[in-house]
Amino acid sequence: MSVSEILNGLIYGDLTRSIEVFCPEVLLCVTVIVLLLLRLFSLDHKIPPYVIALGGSVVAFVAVLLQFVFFTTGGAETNLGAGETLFSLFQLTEAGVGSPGELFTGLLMHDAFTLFFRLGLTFFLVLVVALTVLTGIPDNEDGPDFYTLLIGSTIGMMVATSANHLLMLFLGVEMMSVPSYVMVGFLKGRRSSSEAALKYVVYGAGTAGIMLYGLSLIAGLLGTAEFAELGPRLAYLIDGDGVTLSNPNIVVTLLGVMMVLVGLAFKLSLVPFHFWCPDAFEGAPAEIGGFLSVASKAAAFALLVRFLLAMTASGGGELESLNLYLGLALGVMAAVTMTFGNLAAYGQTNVKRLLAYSTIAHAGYMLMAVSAMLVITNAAESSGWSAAQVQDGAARCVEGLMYYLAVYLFMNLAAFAIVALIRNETFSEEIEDYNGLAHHSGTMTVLCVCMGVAMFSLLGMPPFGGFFAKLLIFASVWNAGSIHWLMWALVVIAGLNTIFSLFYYLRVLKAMFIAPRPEGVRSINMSGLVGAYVVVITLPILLMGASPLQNNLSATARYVASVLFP
Amino acid sequence: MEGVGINGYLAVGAVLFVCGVICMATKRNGIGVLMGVELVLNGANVNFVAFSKFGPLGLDGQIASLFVIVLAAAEAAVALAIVLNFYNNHLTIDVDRANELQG
Amino acid sequence: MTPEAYIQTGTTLKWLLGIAWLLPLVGFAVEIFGGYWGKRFDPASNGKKTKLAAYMAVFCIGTGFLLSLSAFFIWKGATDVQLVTAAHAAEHGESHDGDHGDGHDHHDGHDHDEGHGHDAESGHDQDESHEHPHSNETLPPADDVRGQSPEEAEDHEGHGNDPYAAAFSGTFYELAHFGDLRISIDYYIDGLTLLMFCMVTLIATCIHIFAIGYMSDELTEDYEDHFVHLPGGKHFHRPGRFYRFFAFLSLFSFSMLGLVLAGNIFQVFVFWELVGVCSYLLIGFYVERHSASTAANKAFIMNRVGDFGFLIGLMILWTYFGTFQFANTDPQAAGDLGLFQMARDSHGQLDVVDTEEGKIVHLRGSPEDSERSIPYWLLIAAGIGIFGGCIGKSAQFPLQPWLPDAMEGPTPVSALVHSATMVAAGVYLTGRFYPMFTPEVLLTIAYIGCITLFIGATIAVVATDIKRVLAYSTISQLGYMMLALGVGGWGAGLYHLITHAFFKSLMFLCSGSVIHGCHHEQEMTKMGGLYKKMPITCWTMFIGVVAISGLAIPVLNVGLAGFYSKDAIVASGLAFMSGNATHFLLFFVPLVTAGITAFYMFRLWFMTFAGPPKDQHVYDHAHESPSVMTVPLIILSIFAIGCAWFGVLEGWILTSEPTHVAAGGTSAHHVALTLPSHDAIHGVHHTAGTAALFAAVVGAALSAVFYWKGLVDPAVIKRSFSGVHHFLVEKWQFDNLYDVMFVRPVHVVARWCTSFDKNVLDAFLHSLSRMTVVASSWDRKFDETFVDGLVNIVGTSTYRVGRSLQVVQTGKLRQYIMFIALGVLGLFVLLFMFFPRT
Amino acid sequence: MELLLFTVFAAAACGGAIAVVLSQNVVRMAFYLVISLGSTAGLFFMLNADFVGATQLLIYVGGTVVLLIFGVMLTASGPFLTIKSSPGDMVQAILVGALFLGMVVVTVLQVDWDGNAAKLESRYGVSSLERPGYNQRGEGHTTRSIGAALLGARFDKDLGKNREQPSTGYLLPFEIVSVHLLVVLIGAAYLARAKRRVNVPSEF
Repeated sequence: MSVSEILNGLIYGDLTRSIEVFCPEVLLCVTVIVLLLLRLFSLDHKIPPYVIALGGSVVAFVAVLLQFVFFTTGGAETNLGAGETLFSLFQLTEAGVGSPGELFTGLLMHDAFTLFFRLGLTFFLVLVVALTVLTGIPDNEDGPDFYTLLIGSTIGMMVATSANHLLMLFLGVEMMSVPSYVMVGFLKGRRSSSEAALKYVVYGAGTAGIMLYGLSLIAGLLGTAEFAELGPRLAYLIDGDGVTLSNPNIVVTLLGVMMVLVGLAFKLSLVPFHFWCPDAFEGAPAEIGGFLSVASKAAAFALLVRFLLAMTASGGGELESLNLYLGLALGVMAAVTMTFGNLAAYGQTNVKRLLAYSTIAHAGYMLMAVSAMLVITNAAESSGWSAAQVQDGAARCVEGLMYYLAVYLFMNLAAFAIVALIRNETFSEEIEDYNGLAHHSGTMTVLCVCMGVAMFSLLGMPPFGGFFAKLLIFASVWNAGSIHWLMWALVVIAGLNTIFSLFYYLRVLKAMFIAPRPEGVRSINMSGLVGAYVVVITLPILLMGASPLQNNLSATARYVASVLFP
Repeated sequence: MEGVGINGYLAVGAVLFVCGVICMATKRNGIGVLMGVELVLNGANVNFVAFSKFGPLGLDGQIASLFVIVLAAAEAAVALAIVLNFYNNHLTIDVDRANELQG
Repeated sequence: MTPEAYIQTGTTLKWLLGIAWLLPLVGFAVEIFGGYWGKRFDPASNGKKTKLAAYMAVFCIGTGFLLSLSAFFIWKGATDVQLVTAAHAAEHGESHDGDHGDGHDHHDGHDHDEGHGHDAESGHDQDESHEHPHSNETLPPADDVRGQSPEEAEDHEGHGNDPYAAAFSGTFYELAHFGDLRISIDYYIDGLTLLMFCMVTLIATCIHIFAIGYMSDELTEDYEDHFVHLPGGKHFHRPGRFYRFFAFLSLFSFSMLGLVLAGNIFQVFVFWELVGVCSYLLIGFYVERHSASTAANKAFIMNRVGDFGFLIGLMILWTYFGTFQFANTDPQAAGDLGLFQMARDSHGQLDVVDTEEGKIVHLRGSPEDSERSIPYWLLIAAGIGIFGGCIGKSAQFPLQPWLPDAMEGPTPVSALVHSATMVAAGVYLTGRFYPMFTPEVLLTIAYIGCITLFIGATIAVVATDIKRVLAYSTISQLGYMMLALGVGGWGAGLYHLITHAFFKSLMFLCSGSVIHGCHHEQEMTKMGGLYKKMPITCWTMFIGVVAISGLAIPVLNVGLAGFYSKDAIVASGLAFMSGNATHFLLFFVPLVTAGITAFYMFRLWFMTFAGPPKDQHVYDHAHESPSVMTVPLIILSIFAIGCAWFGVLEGWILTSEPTHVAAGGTSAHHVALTLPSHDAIHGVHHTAGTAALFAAVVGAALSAVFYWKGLVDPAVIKRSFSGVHHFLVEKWQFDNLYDVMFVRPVHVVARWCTSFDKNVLDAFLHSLSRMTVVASSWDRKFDETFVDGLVNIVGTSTYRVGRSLQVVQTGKLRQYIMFIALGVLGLFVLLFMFFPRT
Repeated sequence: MELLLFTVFAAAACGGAIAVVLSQNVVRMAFYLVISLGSTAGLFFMLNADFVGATQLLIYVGGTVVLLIFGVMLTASGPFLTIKSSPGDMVQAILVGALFLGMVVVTVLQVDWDGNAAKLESRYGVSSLERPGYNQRGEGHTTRSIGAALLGARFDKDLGKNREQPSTGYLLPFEIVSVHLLVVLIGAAYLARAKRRVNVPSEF
């Protein structure tokens, strides 16, 4: 290639397409800058910062939504009257958004998997911004700072979910972590908040360092940092030597992968890398807890899936036992994580801390899907699964994970949002102060009922979305059991855990609904808007049990499978 | 050119890395902990640059280390701000005093 | 019936039952809102709340009953079913040319294909399919799959595991597709469904009406709960929960009807859980009472244990069958077979093949993948898994202890949920899912039922709480039903389900009336002589007691409802025993228990109503209940008397019987088993009936001797068999057993887990630091002996030990970081240990 | 000569790092850190990574460490200058550290890196740094290539090669890191500054 060829290819080919796809992130960056400019010119007293933040995130959400619609329908969306206009407004083209593939010369990946996560993240951003408007956690003065951090972190997550390069993996993790350290310490005048931030930042920095070292080993061993190259090169490198510990290349790969997993396990708060989680959640405002527990976990899961598949997808049978053992290791980790999370949640008196342990447990459930996925991709030769079965089984795992995350988004956000809203009224997050809240009339009752729905869904009760999510994951893991019995054991452990988790969720509900209202507590009146918001984020939990959304998810998962598991 | 092979550099990187981890785990002074972070990242950076010369990683390794330096700076800035905030609230820099949240 | 008529009938039934099903849900919603906000709109009621909620609930469920009844008649008219009782079938089987329509309303005179070689089968053949020309045209794929000539296929249209015209299935609303898995709200309507609908709605209506009276003291803003003692000798005060009660009751009705109407096993599971939740809420209705909330938890947890088996069954079914639907009868969707149709062929036989990997069962399916199969042992596992759910729900051994505790709920709840409907749902599901059960599973069911019925009856003999006696009796009777299903008496089991529902709910309501009349006194030892005070209750109760005891006029063989159904069960047991001599217990235990049943039921009646009053205080305050409570008693007692007369009920039930049951059969897969055919059962019917009647009479007579005439003092017997008595009073030690087996280990594990961090991790660090401190202080000691002398050293070193320990314990953040390093190391070591080395 | 230089720099880098760990005085720690990081920069120069080495000196030694020293100055009032870790902790940490180091070193040094590199290069092409042509050492070493790569063009890899897709350029991280820095600095500034107004806002 000549210089002009290179430059032409970059500017007219790659860059045009990339920016078209990257548009939502760019819009979010613009929102950040507008927020800061506003304060620079002292306009923030006239226009509240949340207006800008809300507007920017809604526009970004719409942009991703259009991309999603365009992508899934191939641009043939004509039912929506304004569809074509909107498509042309965002200049979506078949060659750009319409076709999956790499962006920015291979740094990012654009496909349905990524789009799904970006869609979820931007939607979640909108919901969180709306929540902060209702709870008023950043006042007008701190608004630009807060929303800058929130949006900055979201940009990082979106980059992370589309990462297709080891450097972008690290960059994405850093970009989503560092602003969240500040957000955890956002109530800067409070001791617990600053302590939580300190623990979070030191822990995060430590794991980031270890992850980076692992990345350097992998990149150095394989001589590349592109995801697409990792698996084939590894397979080429061990070429016939077999995946055993007598091969130093395998040992160093394992060390590298494990170190990267440490970094991701930190984000996912998997045992034994969960220590920060309860402390940080207790010290942070509940809104931030909700944001971190959902968004950063979703992004980290997307990264985990991508990274592991990149490491282990060889195209041949070389890396199968690597897959199997990594899958089993993750399975054990999942079992330990959910058991620990559920058991440790028992003795908690603080609702946020309880929910923190609950998120640890849920990370364990979701990790099961990843583990089963790895085990299944191993299956082709050793256990007589046909290629189609492998693809289908792995797709079910991914589908389960995606569905779980979609439901988890709403149920966890609902739980944290209600904690935050109640805190605004009662100034407490202790369970005992929740006694008899349901006996207040009006909005508070609505809040309590919604909390009930969220908790039952977290618990996995049948009519709610949480049940279907669990069912999908359990079924896919069960499916993997015919390859290795450990997966069956995993389902059993997960089932037992579901029973364990019954009690501590019900404890909160018991306080709310059954315990009598203490004497002399003033009646609480909240605005109807609060109730409406909570109902809006609770309704999807119910809908997730019965909506055509699953079809879309199925199709996405199937598509992802066809790309990720050829 | 017979001199130093890649292993020497990797050993230096490993020492820096482990010293960083130990530093983070032992220092009671918050700033000392942050210094540990810098050492850890630096150890990884030595690896990247060494691989860039001796392996097929090429320029990508060097560029990765550049980004790491920048990200480390950003992280250090935030961490320092948090440590100072901790100092303002607790009037000490001793991380052992961060023991109110537990259980 | 033409295809058009079929579709039309199906649609009519669907909407009738659908509305009957959804009405209580509407009622629930309205009542919930009415409960929270209703009182604001009624200022004139000076502290008393209105009974509006109750009327609403009664209206909903009553309308449901009328709708179900009309649906039943529409179904009967449209499908033109041929009623054949077991007796007639057998007659037919013997004579080979009986006109099996005689004596019944639908004598259609069809040709019954006598010479076909399936005599007993054709005897109960619903045979309406003969006039369905559409079956050939609209179901061609199904015919292909059957691989038989069209005539033959047509012959077997009318069976429970084939699309047949007496059943209607379809979809209300499709919820979602998860990959292959289709989750939808289906319906499956056949004779059994309709009978269950009528039974449930009728009983529920009666109980709703009864509850208006029973729960009337909840109609206040300030209800004092005498069973909750607060410190300071006061009682607990709370607002009355009249609305909440009826809301829960409506929700329960909705869930129960949904369970019955469900067209796929997954939907059954969902409603299964919903009735479980309702049961939980209703048992814990007096939540402030410690016993009530504990009982609710116990019920819930024990049910979850069973449901886990259910879930495993579901997963197996989904994996191998790819569908949850029971059976597909929709002519337009032919080819999409349901579970039953896939598992069994048109003769109702499993296609078991021996292969190298063990036995497998070939499944029928769409023609292009006719190779589908399921390992035989997995089919057994699925069956036992599903039955596990039934064990939990129907309080079968070993999960029975929750049901007596569930009596903590208000009595109407016990009558509706914990005797007539919800607990019977397990039996219903076992019956509904019958085609999927292999003989091994059936044997399990039979033995579980056998053990249960004996345990329940023996404990009931010593129980003194009136409701608990009834609860144990319920357990025992449910055991009867399970036993009947297990030994191949499909009709007998479900027959008993219906009759039992009537007389057991009747007796519960009577006991409720007694309790209400005696101001919440439940101990029978404090009652006696109440027949003067509450005559209606007394005599309706007597009807119930006679019905459950199975007494009858010996020669005429005319008795109350329980007589017929229990006879049928004992006959099934006898017939089964004659085929499988090793399983003789399955006949003798129920026979003996029939006597025990009569004994404890009459004991209950005598202790409560007959004899002199034992507690004058209670007696003085006792009064007959208002008519809103006695009228339901009378209605139910009419059904308890007559619902089984003329064999009509049994005939209707048998219209839904799966094909393979009637002919009986022998199987020798893992256990060799001969299931009795209809004529085999009928052949021993008379013997068994006589024996059972004899047992019952003996039991009743003994009871009269003990408790009425007082000829023998029960206390003497109690003393002389104190060991046995204690064992029975302690409910066969089940609670203690579970305590030792599960509760305590869980406590131990939980304690261990919570203290893991403290005792293991910290101890590890302690010892580590102690070691190092010892080393360093030794070094220092060596150094300082030269400088300062020994005295100083002791002080400083102890100080240092304490200080470094303290540092280890408080250094949380640094410990965290240390755990990262340790975690990486540990994971690496683990990988090294488990990864293949060569 | 190279060996000598390497020995000096490596010893300084490792010794500095170890000294950071062992030192109890935070000011001295900062000094040792500068030595360690500076020597690392020297190692980078020896690895022909002149631009990275310069960046290391400018940003790391000149920026980050100065930032840390500011932190030391702001907090190091008397008693906090030396907060000693207990010997028990140190021994324990050194034990764990030795294990960790052993794990990493044994794993990493076992690998036949040169053999791997040769194997990979035989299939995926020669490392660009060693390739004669555009990017010879005489031509300002790596700076020009890095500059182009940060704008997305990989002349060092693509020039004269027949590729369908351009090789990975780093335009996106280059730009997005700027956004990241902006966000992070806003956050740091937020934490560091005092509240401007007195009226107690909704802390809860």
